[in-house]
Amino acid sequence: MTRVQLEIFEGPLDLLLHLIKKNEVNIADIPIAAITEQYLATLELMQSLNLDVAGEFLVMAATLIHIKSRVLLPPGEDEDGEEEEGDPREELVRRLLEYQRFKEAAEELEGREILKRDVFVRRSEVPEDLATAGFEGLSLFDLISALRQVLERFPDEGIHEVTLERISVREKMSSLLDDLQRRGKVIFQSLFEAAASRFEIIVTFLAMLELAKIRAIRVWQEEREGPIVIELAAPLEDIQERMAQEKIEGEGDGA
Amino acid sequence: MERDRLKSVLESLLFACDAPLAVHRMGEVLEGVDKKEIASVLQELQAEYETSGRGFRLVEVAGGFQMRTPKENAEWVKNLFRGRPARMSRATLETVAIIAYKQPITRAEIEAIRGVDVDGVLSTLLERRLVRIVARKDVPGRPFLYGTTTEFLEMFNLKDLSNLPTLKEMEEMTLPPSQNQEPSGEE
Amino acid sequence: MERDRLKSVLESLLFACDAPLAVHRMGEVLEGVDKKEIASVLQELQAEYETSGRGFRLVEVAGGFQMRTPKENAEWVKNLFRGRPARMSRATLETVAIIAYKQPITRAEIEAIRGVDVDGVLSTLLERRLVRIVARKDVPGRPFLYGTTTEFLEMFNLKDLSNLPTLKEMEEMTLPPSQNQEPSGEE
Repeated sequence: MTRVQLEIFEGPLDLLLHLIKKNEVNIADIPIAAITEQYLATLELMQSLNLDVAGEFLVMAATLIHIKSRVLLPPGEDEDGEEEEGDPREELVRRLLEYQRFKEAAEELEGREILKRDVFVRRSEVPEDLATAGFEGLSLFDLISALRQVLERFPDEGIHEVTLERISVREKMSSLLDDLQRRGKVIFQSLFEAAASRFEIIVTFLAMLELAKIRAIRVWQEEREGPIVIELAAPLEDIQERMAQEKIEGEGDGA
Repeated sequence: MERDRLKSVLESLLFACDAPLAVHRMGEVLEGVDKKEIASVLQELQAEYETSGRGFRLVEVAGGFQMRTPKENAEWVKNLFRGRPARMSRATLETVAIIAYKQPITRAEIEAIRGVDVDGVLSTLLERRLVRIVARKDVPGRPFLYGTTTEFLEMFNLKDLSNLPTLKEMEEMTLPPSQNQEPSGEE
Repeated sequence: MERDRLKSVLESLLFACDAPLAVHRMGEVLEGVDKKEIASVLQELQAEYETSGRGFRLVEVAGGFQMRTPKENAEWVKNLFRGRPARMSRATLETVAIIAYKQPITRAEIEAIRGVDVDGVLSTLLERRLVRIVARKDVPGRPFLYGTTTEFLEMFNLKDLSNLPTLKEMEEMTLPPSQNQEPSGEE
């Protein structure tokens, strides 16, 4: 079969595996020069066909060229003249083998009897008046997509909120820290008492999430139904340093 | 198509379809098969289920045929459903999501966000202990403020509230594939 | 309960329930009936459906038993539902395979294995409920950890996760040796 056909590659590793297979060579012993050349040629072909060549393909091209240059050097020396141990292809080989395992696992999964493709079940609804045992298991994803839908129904408010957050999450973080420094432990709910609007509640909430994320605060409950308590998790100076390094949610990425 | 094969296929169709299936629809699906033959196989199935005391019957109803459990097994089937959890309605899910993110929050505030009243939904949530009253708000009328419970955390597999996705994570997870080149270099 | 009666009732339960039904759940519904007897009736039904070429089979999947149409009738049932085959892209399959074998796993870890970003794929998987967020990883940034769901087991006809095909060892996977001229660093 000599049909000319450009396969859709799932990524640079997929393309490399394809080339290795086509050349009938061993993954563990890749002829790096030849494979690099074919890899680059394929990228060129993809580009000439106006296919979107993702950044990962270009990163891999650079990696291949680098490995090639090292393989060509006499053993025991790399371009900096430093002692370098092992085969320069080793890391790439490891990644290829790992990717190949999952590619094969995916193929095996696809070969199984797949629901709604090969086999079908009966759909049935539980009569509502009979269902009494609480709610069916839900995922976090269900929860947040529900919230997103609410926000989308109110586009104006959504935009407003986002703008506001960006302005003041960091400010709010600082004022929360001051508060905690002064008061020691604080009940979670009380953080919202002073909020003048629901926008401020969101900002406060986000600021708290940020602080928890950089481990500036500890959040816990003393008993199951008890209040949620918050306190500083580190000296204030350390936290301020961490904050200076941390990129804050939605800030400064120009998006 | 051989009769045995036809019987098996028809049985699959009747089984997979929860609504009554009209004979002409079966005819469409099995193009080329005579409707009379379909009807005769249906009769055969009907008799077979009846006499061999199967856990389902083939009933002619609402212009089509439908498999149903027999009346004498109704008690057990009801038992099965009785203990089963219900699917949370959209309204309930939205409301609990709003409470989770904006707690403590009053009913009026929830309604302002959802644009509809949440009376029934809120009492369901309180009943199922996913939401509780945490305080009263210091404004005229002193309305209740609602917040989520430990049961809420359990239900959504969260260690604590700080484990809720941030708005940004939420966007990443629910938006159609975007073109942003996120560095994938954590850990 | 007589065995014939038990058989009919169990068949009704299996027929009425769309999710896989665990033996212990059947035991609950049929209080007083020995689980061993339930299991033996299930085996009988399983064999019966198989040998008599019925339009459904009894399959052990996702921790329970479920009635499903046999593969050889897939074409016709698909016709009934008028197309829209639930095709999964390779990207989706690869990603769900990685999650299944390496769970709990973060998005960055999945991306490291696949070599490409999995943004859109992950939300598709979450939406189809094949994958869920199980926790957050205790590293900077506290990324989500993903795992597979019961729906995943159902979709791929797996009894449980230990039922996944064994992953090949990396050493077994090298392709046939070649006569390449490159300097070889190992063996």
